[in-house]
Amino acid sequence: MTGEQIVFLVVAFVTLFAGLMVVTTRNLVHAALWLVAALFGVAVTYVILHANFLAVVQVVVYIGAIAILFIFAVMLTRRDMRDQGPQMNKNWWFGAVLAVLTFGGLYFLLQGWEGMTKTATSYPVGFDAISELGNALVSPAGYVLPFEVASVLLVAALVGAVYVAFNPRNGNSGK
Amino acid sequence: MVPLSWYLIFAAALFSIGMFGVLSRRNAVAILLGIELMLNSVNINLAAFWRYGDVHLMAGQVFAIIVFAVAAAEVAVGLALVISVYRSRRTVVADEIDMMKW
Amino acid sequence: METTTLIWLIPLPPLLAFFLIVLFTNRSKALSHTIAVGAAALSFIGSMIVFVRALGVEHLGEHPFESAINWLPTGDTWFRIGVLIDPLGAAVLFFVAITIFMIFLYSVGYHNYGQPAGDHDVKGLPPHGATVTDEHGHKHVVPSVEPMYSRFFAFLGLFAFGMYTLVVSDNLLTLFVGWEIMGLCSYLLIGFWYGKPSARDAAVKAFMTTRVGDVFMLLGIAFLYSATGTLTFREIFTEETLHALASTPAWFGMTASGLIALLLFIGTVGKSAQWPLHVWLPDAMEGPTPVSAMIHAATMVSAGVYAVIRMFPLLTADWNGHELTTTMTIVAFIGAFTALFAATIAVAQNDIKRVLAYSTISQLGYMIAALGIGAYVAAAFHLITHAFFKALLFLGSGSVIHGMEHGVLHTGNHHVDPQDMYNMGGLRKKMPITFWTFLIGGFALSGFPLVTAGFWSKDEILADAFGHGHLAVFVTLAIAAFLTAFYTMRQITLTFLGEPRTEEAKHAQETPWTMTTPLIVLAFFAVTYGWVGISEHFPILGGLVPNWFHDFVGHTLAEVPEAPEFSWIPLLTSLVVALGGLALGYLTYRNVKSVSEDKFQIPLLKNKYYFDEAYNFLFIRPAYWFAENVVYKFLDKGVIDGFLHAFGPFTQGTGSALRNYFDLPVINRAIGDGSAEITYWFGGKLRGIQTGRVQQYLMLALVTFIVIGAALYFFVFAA
Amino acid sequence: MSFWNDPLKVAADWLLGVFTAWGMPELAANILIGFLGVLILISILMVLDIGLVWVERKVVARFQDRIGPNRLGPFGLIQPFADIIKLMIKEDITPAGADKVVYNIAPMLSMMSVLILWAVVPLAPTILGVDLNIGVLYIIAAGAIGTLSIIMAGWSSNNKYALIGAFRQVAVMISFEVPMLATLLIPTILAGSMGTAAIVEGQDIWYVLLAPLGALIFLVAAIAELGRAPFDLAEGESELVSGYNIEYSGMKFGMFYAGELLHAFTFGGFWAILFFGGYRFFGLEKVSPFLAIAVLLFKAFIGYWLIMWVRYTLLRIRIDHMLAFNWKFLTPLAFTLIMVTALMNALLSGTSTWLYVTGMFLSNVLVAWGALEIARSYSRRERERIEGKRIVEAGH
Repeated sequence: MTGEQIVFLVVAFVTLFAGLMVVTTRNLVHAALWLVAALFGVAVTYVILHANFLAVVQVVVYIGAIAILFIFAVMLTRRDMRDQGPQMNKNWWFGAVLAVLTFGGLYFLLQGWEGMTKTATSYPVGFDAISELGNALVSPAGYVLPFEVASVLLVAALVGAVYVAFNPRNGNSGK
Repeated sequence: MVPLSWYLIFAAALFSIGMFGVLSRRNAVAILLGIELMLNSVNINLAAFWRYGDVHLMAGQVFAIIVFAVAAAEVAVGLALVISVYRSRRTVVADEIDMMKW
Repeated sequence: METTTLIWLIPLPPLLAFFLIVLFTNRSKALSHTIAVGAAALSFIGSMIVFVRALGVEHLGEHPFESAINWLPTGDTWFRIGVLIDPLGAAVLFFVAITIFMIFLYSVGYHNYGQPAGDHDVKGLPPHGATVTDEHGHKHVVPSVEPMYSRFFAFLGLFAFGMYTLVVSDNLLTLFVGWEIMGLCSYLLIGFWYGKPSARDAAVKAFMTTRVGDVFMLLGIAFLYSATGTLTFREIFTEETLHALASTPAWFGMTASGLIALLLFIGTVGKSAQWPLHVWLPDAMEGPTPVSAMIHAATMVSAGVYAVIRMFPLLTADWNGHELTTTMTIVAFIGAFTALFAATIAVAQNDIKRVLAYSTISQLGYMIAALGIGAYVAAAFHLITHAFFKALLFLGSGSVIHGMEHGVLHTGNHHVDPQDMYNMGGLRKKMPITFWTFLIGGFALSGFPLVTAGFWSKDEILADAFGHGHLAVFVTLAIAAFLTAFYTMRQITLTFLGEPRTEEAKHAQETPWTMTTPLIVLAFFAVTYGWVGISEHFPILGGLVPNWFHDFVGHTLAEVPEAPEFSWIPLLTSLVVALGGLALGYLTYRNVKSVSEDKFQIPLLKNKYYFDEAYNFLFIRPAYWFAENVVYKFLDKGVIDGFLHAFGPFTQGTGSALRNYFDLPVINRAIGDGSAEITYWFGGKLRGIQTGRVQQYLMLALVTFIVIGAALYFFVFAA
Repeated sequence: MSFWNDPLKVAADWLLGVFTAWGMPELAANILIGFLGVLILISILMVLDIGLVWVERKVVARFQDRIGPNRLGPFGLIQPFADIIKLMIKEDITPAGADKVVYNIAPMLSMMSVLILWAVVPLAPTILGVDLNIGVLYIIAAGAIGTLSIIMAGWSSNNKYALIGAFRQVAVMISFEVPMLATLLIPTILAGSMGTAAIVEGQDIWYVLLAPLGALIFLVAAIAELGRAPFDLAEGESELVSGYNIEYSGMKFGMFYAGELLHAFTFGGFWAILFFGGYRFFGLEKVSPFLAIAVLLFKAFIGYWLIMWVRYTLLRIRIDHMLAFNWKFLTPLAFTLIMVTALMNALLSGTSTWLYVTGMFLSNVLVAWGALEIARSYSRRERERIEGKRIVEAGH
């Protein structure tokens, strides 16, 4: 077992454990913080995969913005700061069964695939993945259209979110 | 070297965990947390396929980035909806938000 | 920046200005003209950079700036569009950029920017003036700002875009696109004061007349494309293609190349207002003066000639160098005839702008005639010098009119036509800058020897005609040149010299700097541009300055055309006709006080050989008759309406039967209500699973997905 | 290659020799050396941090027309050590009702978010932790962790002042991250790389000359990111007592405090690296790496001093003003500036240096002037609206 495998296993188990805590812990702020841990684990996975840019963007976008938004939302939607009542709905056991079934099904499907045991070729020395990625994102021969569509989606989401969450009763825009 | 299967199984497991969260949590915010886990597992797959295929083809990373954008949009709109619902209904329990059933 | 990139960018600023003004800034006059003039300046700077770079390239003819992109997939190849600047393109770009920029600048002053809004000005009519009260309580009438100021600049921007597109394009299709954009703008701009019926009619006339030419041109393009499979100039003008075209026979005893060239030339006849499609140009003077200058002097009509020069290799593909081909004969005839014909009309016109309009037609005829006899460098040279001095003359006449309008406002007598030359006189003292620049322009137009640009270009055409033995053309053109000098001097004498004939002329005033600056700049070029094309064989002066223009533009073609041997006859002819015409004009009109004393008010000339009336009788009246009697009364009222009237009752009967015996019982009861009841029943049974709980839906969806997926996997893929 | 030219390499080689001679496998030895390097860097930083306490106190005293610490040691130099000892022996309180784990992790994260920044600081041409090809994004990522630490601290303290302070601070930090990221892209565009080392190497002309406005926006965003005056409403003593760290005492508070000081200094350093040529100073860096470090530290101190100057001179700004300032002014300005910079860079590349520098500088000035004009006309309208309202009110 090489060092990389050990690192991967440690990261994977930490991430999965954090993921489990996200969906099971009673305290929602803790759940959000566990989510941060899980997302950080994923970021480390990206580093192992040599996708440095993705790793940093993962930290910036997910941890720096999305997780913080979650914590804000959790705090804004609780009248007092304690969690009461059950955190699982009454069908949770069925959800668990379905999740296990999904995992089993995916595992089963993957097993039959010949690309499964593939190992990566060594990472090319001096390969500048970031310039490649930048070019791919904005060159007409690459993915400029999906990229632009994604940016339009972001703007739409931004406007929509502001509109939906804006409370006209105590908003200060009433001129 | 880590074989591709490890990544795929890791992602599948994370996906299932996220799905369990989506299916079972009562709190709408927690459901969104589960969705984030599922999206992340997809991204792991995308990055892994990029690395294990031809690294000069950037489709995997490009789409991982687009998933980031979609996730950000989804969280923004989702949380705005949750807050908006909370404001009018004083609850964020998904089961109690069932006004529109009939 | 890459030169080719720059060329791609040149047409864009005016287009951008058009959209910006139309969409955003049309409420702000200052913003609109800033954007428009700024855009013109950007294009101007870009063009100058390209021009200077073009000068620095050795053998630009063989290695022009060109760049093309795939545009339209046509089966297994692409239709490519692109830009091309070769020596001809560079020279044309040079004068187009300067004149367009000057006209933009001039329009600011012409439309009275900075003046108050008029008292009762309405959109669609020229401004009437505004009453202001000064600090002493006196009321004055001053010029008022154009009510549709922004709109004018938007149109100008679109027009400039069309012209630049035409100049830089490397293929006939984008050239035609620019051509048609200009046609549209010409329509919009001539009809700019759409409140005036005459302007509306003129706009429609211009549009329809040029359309006749354009249809033929499009035919020519289609023929060319089907014959060669390409519209790119440099692909057409290869030896093989031209040879193939020249040796393919077509109809009327012409070769394919000749026929194509002829069809394309008809487009030019429309655009450059050659006989017999010349009738729209004088009427187009209904538009504001910058438009007249822009369309009818500097750019659009030049575009027609430019297109013929571009297509020159095609025109001469089957020419052996001596005997003119059918097409060339037609071209030469139309050109020479138009030159003479329009010049005679110009002699009898009293409207300052109309004289210039006919003069333009005449000068364009010069160029066309030169092309017809194969002297394309001379044609290009005259095209450019003419653009400079004619733009100068038009802008000068606009300045005169503007000054006269000032006088009209002063006296308040609105019955005085500020464009009638017999209302002017003695303006040289009131408007010195306008006078001197107009004088320069007029002398250049007349071909005043040695100093003016017009002399050199005109002389070259005459020399070519004489040197190659086309005596008929030579004589016609010489007479036309004489008439040109004559009516030019008539115009100058009537307008500027002598004493003021009316009260209004006494109160005319010099125009603002935005109008005079372009005049001065253009006057500079009207004089100096001729010096770049002095023939080496010219006595004394020849060789002092290298004949740069001939070298530069001549290299557009593979084989540089030979300049004709020097001969005294054409030189003396042009000296005599120019000076003689000028002198005669001055002497004849020196003491003319009113219209009645004018000896050349011959009805035939005054009424432009009755061409408008003839066309009216030949085409317009029959068209009206056909529309009224055949289409309206017979087809519409009789056939179509009769059919409809019969059809109505029949349909009604069928419909009512269908309704009573089919629709109500079968469709409504059985199918309509029945399906609703079934759906309702099912809905009642199924509403139980509709809990409104998202997660239960999701679970159900997943269960379904897993079941179907598993079933598919095991029974379909695995089996 | 001598110790004076490339000290890091020489030391590492020497240590590797020693360790392998002890019978250690090479991989383990390399990892150990890496850890040692990090340890040494952090130790030096912590010592520097202690010095910063003294600097800060001295400088604030000067700004407030006092003398500052002057009893312990020459110029009061021993004073910070006394402070540290005091913090260490203080009782370490964890409030009842606090979320213990989160409460204890928060200060560590806060300190960590600052320290990991130094991994990408190019101290000298040869001395650089990691030459990440995404260096400038890494700065933002580290800032994200800082944000997290603050909200963790504020929430886990179970104190409403702390929570409100944390909310404010986090709102400010994630807002000002946007213009900061935008201005970070300007050196990226100019250098053609996101790596900090490449950005320093690219600065034959200091980028502050090419993008003065970018440097200014970066400084403003950095101060907001730090939560220092005039953007220190998260601690606003008069309203919130002390903000998110109100419940912390002893060394945990010390970590927040030290983290903040070091953060300010670090941003001074990044300002120098991104816009003032980093360790470069007329070829001095080529003489010796130690001189290069000295140059960088000197520049960082200038940036730090500027941040202090601002802090002790300006008044606190209200939160909504501040967010409005960010979203309505700074962010659009930063984005405009990126576009203008990219455009000018593309247009002017390949022209002479003088033209390039002048063009870039003038375009920046033009953008700044335009922005100020827009802001001025907006504020004039606003003022007229309010004054008009007052007049109407007075009429009644």
